[in-house]
Amino acid sequence: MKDLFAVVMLSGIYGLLSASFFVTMDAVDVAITEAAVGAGIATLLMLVAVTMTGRYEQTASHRPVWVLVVVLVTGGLLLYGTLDMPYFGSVDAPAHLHVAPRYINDSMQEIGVSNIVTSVLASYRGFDTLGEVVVIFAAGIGVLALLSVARRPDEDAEIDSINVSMHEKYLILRVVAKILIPFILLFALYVQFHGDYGPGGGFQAGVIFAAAIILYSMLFGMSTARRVINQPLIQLLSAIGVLIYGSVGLISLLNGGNFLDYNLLSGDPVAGQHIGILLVELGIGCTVTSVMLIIYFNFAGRTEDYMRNGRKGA
Amino acid sequence: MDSVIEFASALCLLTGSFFCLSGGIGIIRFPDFYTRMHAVGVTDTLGAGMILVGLMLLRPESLVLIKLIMILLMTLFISPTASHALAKAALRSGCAPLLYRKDKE
Amino acid sequence: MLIAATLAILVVMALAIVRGIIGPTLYDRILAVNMFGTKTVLLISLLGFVMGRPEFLDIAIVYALINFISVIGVLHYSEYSELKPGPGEIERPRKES
Amino acid sequence: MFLGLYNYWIVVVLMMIGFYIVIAHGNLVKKIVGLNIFQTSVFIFYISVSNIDGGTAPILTEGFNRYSNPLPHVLILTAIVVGIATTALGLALAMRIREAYGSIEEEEIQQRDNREC
Repeated sequence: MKDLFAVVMLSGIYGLLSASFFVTMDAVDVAITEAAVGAGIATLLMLVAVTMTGRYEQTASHRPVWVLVVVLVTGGLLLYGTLDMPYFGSVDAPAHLHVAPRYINDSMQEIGVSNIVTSVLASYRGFDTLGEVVVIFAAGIGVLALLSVARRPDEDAEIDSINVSMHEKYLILRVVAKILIPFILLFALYVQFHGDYGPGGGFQAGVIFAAAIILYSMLFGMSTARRVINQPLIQLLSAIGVLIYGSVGLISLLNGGNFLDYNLLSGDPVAGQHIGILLVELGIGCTVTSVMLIIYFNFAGRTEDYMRNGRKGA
Repeated sequence: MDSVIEFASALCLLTGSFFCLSGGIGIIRFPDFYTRMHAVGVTDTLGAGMILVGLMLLRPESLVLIKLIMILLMTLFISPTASHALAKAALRSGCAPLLYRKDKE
Repeated sequence: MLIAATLAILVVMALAIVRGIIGPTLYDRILAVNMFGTKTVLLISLLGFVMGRPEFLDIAIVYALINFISVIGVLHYSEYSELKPGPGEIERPRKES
Repeated sequence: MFLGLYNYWIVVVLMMIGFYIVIAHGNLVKKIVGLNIFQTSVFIFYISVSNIDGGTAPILTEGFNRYSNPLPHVLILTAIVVGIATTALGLALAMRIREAYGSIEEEEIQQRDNREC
């Protein structure tokens, strides 16, 4: 397919499809993440990129046969490798025999959280997750470094004129969005704090929260959104999220335990775990929200400038 | 009493699936974009509504019921709005309906 | 009955994918994505009941919301400037200046 | 006999589709889409490994005593979010390349580089 727009649309469908697959595989937490990320944000970002870089792919002048050969050989070898793998769904596969039973059996006593995924994510493997959060933070910084433009603050008159022209175009959408956006924000908070008992947690909530603000900025114009959501504040928040996470670890270190050992945060180990998980998820939520917003605002801001300048030039 | 509710929910599910299927056939068979959108837009709302009502009848518990009602409300909000936005965008981009094109010729 | 409804939804999803692949204009594809999204919401609600754990309807709610946002986003960006497709949508590679 | 392995076959097929797109297509955005497909195949691999016959989602409730393995879920959950962040970084790079070179086709970029040297 040469039309990249169509490619992006189909990849959106692919995201939806893989998320329903995750539901059938009992991975509800993963499904909720993929729903928010794969179907929503990824499609949007790709669209922005396609808008910027041109819609049509040029025909490749040659389709080398060796590519197909390499792919087929690798695929064949991988297929050969799967013959030794345990059968799909088998109970005694090696993956299920080592740490997993411990997580499943002991997490209720040790952590007191019914969603095992959350307890593994935030507590047993908290250090891993810290690493992931730092990676996300670093990616946000990278996008900022690549795409940020120094811009003068937009003048009121300009914003008003954009606003009026958009008002006419998006009237019905705006009314519906005004009803929906508070609801989405509320729902994001629910996902954030209900993560201990149902599917959800900081990562998912962060993405949903960001999605609500992205909806706002699409319907009310980038300049208005930039005024509502202060850019330096977001950049600060993304750092603060990592900081919260790290300092929870440091506090437990100061209390005489290991790094990220929440048992010592309170007199009662289970209560300590609760506090620790809550704080850590809060940190994750902050970072993910603000990094997603940084990414989107820089992508969209760049595109907007490009379009404006292009029109002036033409 | 239970069997009545069960029957009602089965009926709702069946009609819902029927509407969804007819929408699916419509999106394939209809000749141009606007008619396809009509097929989808109309059946989506009704079919989804019927299926959700059928599910509600199956599990009249508090939390599940509330979530289903929320999904239903959102479908009722979102589906027509999305159709409206889509039609408007298509019309704006100069994609004329088939009948209009025929009239002109 | 749940199984029957699930199967019906799966068939409809397959039809939507077909439209997404062949759809001549851009808007057909967006329509297919939109329809696919609604059907996914239904599928997930149904699957929750089929698997006997209907507590996971949160995912369906997230879907409904995100689907709306992505459709609006797609429309927003498809309206941007030069990318408008012509009626009939001639598929030919275009030299970028 | 080998039918119990079909999940791995699906993963391998998807992975190879992604791999093919990454190698064979010159357009940078399309390469990123290919990478995404590759990435999702890995997700599907992990999730299908974690599934257990008769198991249910790893959220403890009364009445269930066999849960699927929560560890791969955790790994993939974070991987998805990290994946979108890195994808965004890649797209940002593509946009910058487009601004600098006026094209995101691999060969044109190569030609321009050669001319400038």
